Amino acid sequence: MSSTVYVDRGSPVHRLNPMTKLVAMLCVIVIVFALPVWWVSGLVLAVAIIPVAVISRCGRTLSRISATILLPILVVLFVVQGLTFPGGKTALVSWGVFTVTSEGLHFALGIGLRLVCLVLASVLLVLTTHPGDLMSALTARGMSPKFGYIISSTLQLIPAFRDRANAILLAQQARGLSVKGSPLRRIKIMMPLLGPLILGMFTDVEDRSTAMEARGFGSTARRTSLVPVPDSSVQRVSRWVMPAVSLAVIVVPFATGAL
Amino acid sequence: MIRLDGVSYAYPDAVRPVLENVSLDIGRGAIAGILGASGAGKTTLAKIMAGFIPAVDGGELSGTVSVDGQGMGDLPLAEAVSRVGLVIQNPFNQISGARYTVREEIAFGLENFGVARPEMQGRVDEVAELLNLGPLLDRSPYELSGGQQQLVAIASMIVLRTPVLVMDEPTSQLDPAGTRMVFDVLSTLRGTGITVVIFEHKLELLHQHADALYVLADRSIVAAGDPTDILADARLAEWHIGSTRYTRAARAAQDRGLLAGLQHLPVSLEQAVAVFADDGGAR
Amino acid sequence: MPHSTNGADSRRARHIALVILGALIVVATYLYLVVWRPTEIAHTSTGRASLIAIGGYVIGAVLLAVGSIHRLPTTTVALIPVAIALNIVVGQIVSVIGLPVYLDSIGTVLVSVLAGPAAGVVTGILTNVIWGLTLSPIALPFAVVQVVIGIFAGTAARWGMFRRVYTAPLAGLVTGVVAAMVSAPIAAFVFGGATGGGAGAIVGAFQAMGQSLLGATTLQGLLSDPVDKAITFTVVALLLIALPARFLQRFPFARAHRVFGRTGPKAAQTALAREG
Amino acid sequence: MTGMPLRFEEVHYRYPAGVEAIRGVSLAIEPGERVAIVGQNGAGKTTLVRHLNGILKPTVGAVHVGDWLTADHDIAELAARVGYVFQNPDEQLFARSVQADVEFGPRNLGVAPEETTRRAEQALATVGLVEQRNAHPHHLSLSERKRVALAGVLAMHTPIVVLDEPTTGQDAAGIDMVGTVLDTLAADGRTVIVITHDMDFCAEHFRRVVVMTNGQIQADGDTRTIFGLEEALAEAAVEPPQLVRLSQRLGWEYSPLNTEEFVEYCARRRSERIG
Repeated sequence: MSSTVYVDRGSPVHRLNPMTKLVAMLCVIVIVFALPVWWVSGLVLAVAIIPVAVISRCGRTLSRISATILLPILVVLFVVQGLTFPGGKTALVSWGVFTVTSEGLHFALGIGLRLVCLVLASVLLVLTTHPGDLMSALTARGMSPKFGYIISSTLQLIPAFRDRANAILLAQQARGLSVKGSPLRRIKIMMPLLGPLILGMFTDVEDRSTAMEARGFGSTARRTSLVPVPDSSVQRVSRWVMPAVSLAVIVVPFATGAL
Repeated sequence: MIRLDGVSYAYPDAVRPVLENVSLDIGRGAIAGILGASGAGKTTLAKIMAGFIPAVDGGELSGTVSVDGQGMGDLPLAEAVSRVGLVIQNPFNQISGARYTVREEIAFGLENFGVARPEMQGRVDEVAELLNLGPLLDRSPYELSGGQQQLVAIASMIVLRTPVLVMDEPTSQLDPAGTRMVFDVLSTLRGTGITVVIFEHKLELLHQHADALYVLADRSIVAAGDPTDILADARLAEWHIGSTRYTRAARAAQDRGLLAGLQHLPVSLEQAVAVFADDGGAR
Repeated sequence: MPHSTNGADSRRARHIALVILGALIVVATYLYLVVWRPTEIAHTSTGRASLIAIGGYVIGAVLLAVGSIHRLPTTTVALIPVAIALNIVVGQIVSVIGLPVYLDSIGTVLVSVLAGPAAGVVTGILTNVIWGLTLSPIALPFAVVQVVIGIFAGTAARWGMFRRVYTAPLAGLVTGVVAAMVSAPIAAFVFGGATGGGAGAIVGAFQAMGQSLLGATTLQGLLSDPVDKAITFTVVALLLIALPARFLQRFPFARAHRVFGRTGPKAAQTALAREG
Repeated sequence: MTGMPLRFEEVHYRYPAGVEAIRGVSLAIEPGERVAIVGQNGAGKTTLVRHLNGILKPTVGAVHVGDWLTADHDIAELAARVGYVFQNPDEQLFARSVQADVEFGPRNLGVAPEETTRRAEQALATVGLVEQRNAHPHHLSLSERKRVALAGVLAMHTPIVVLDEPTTGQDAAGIDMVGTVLDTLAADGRTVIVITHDMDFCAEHFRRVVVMTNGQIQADGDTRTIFGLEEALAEAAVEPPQLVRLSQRLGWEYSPLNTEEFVEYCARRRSERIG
């Protein structure tokens, strides 16, 4: 029971080594940001992100999550930049003081498509990779086990913490605390809420650090891991090939003067 | 196996010590219960036994703690914890949260100590079989009941093969079903050679499972011995530990002059049946 | 001991070097983006500027965190997950109760005050990583902002600004100003100013008044961040004053820098009463 | 202050996640009654009593507190009628002193300052914590913190008091103290409802027991009768009190609920046997 969005569909994408997926995601992001042309983002979307999303069988969840994140941003982006972009000269439509410029919309399109790639690629990684596997893979590559511990442990703590915050809110309401009224009144109720939450947190931390030490968390031995992270030689090679190809894609247009 | 000699301890900045001149000696493979009222210093004593005091909390510790003849005072914490395992009160906080299945949770300590994978798999399977955790191995530790979580916590200590296991009120947050699960584990551990020290309030269950009882009161060990003798001790009330209803009933009956000639007060159901059946009962 | 003092020293030097390098990269990124003002922004695209913004900030923040985490003892490592959960859950409660602030860095400030800037840095960056893993990846580029909050809160605590309730909001104001400035290039170049409905409208208003995109996002940040951080710092100061001294004194940083003033005989008394 | 009648009418409750935790409960409790609710974890005890102060509203059916229907009132309003002591004191203690924490409830209810102070002092005297009134609640032991939380509810002077597992985490002295508090409340004529796993405590302080299994009431009645129902109790996974088990093993027809009753009956049997 954790608060991640991981969906286990058992697809080939799910079975990839987390590092492979991480490298692929970084390459996609670097390409769309380094080549600031809207159709590059469109191309990456069409040839890389969408096919992988289809193979992963997470397409529907991916669209739902990404739409929730992206829609508000895109709407604001197009409205604000369409109307107020500082470099806007060519008017498309005008109502009174409001003028939509084509430079503004073009600017919004460039940024908007990059954001779509950024969000889709990273949500896809999170949807298809169990955070535990990602942490094991990174720890195996030399990341401090403390990072892995903090991230995994937080992900599992959040639901419990939310439950406790609710329990405290109820306990104080049961003592007659009303959550209605002016903003000032509502700020005042933060203390009875946060006080027990943070005091409880301190007791927990004392316990949790004791329990961790008791299980050798402070040991300086080289960590081993019970569950091996899946990998293959094809993936090992591809983790070098992908960055190389990305680099070429970025550098070649400059070298040839195309950009 | 674990032995304390004249142990006194005060927390940093404290004006008075929490424990004074505590001595006890628990033999290999024994299950020892330690009784004490709320605030008697049970958690402090548990942490001293497990090497957390003074390593983590600081403060003044005098006297010696030794495990199998080896002094714990000279060992760094990471070394001390491989001799004495500690199970804390709240199973929820004992779960590391760093792992997503019970199997990996049990292996967490072994990973930290760098145990090789094949050996790790063998040890996890062995412990899972001992404590009957097989069906839970692939579930998330957070989906389990409190009692099951405490079993996982105990399993993840036993797997480290520490010769001594200290449990600090492991059932205080559990319902009767969970409590029974934990006490059943004690029976399982008997015969494995692990020495168990359990801090508990539940007198009837302690009587069933412990080989010896110690009473912690007034900052020291004030009584020690066979569970039947300790639980019949009239001073338990002064120490705010109380006694079983069987003992209370027998004492009240004695006061009424009903159980003339009774040598030993009953502390368990069986003993009480024997005592009262003789007197006013079925005969 | 298995490793010599020598080895420990060189490792320590490496961690300090990482922290310094990380900080330099963050500062250089900001200066490049603001002082040089890449010319392309005026035209049609912010692509490379945004790549530099994300890349510089993320790499800088990661180096800071990597250099910091090794110094943290287990007590602090155990504190960080709860602090991050606090950031996220309190951020959500506040929006449920309907308060006009975010308060989504209470945990970061709390950790920085108790355990120092290094712990604050780790808490800050990992908060945004976890936000990215659970709610929305657009939080990731902003990780550096939480890192700034961690460093400033920890430094303010070291200077004794959490001993009194009225000095904490001052530290919060300053932190808020810096946070607003650091986050502005991200909001401008990566998001085109569109980080949220209300904020986006304000950015639009500033642009309409003739500000550049970066100018508009900076001004927008200056409107909201200092107030929010001043409130956050005040809430943390109030909470810490209400906490028993024994909890606070458990943290070596808080003890060493007398973050809460002197520990008197009163603290000793209470420590005793608890253990009784 | 006197108690207030309580009534559950065919209550069902389904959690948003879909679990039906209460499945048709009807229960009436008279003013001034003392009722223990027992049963396994997950039987629905806490879910049931959380309907009394409006934390939960029935999915089907109705809950009456005096002349109020809980569906029409929010938690903060119902707090004036139903005091609720949560199982974990650390979910409610927040003030810097014990006294201030105990005063929190009455102040929320709009009680005048002097009266609030008077009530807080009285409540602290009832739970035996007068000396600790200026201490920080978190400097106290768990047993004492539970008593602070209890005092906080006592000071609200509600006609109905609900306690969720007041004896867990308490040592023998703490359990005795909770027993004394229950006696005081009863002497005041207040209605008291307690959830407990401690059957010995239950036998000694309650005259009515409600046994729950699977979201339903398995048995409800006079304590002695209930603890005599061996099968129903086994089904609810409730182990009878020590003295009742002893009397059953001795083959007595009678179930003594406390030491006095046990010794009294013992003496009577003996005199009958001799006589």
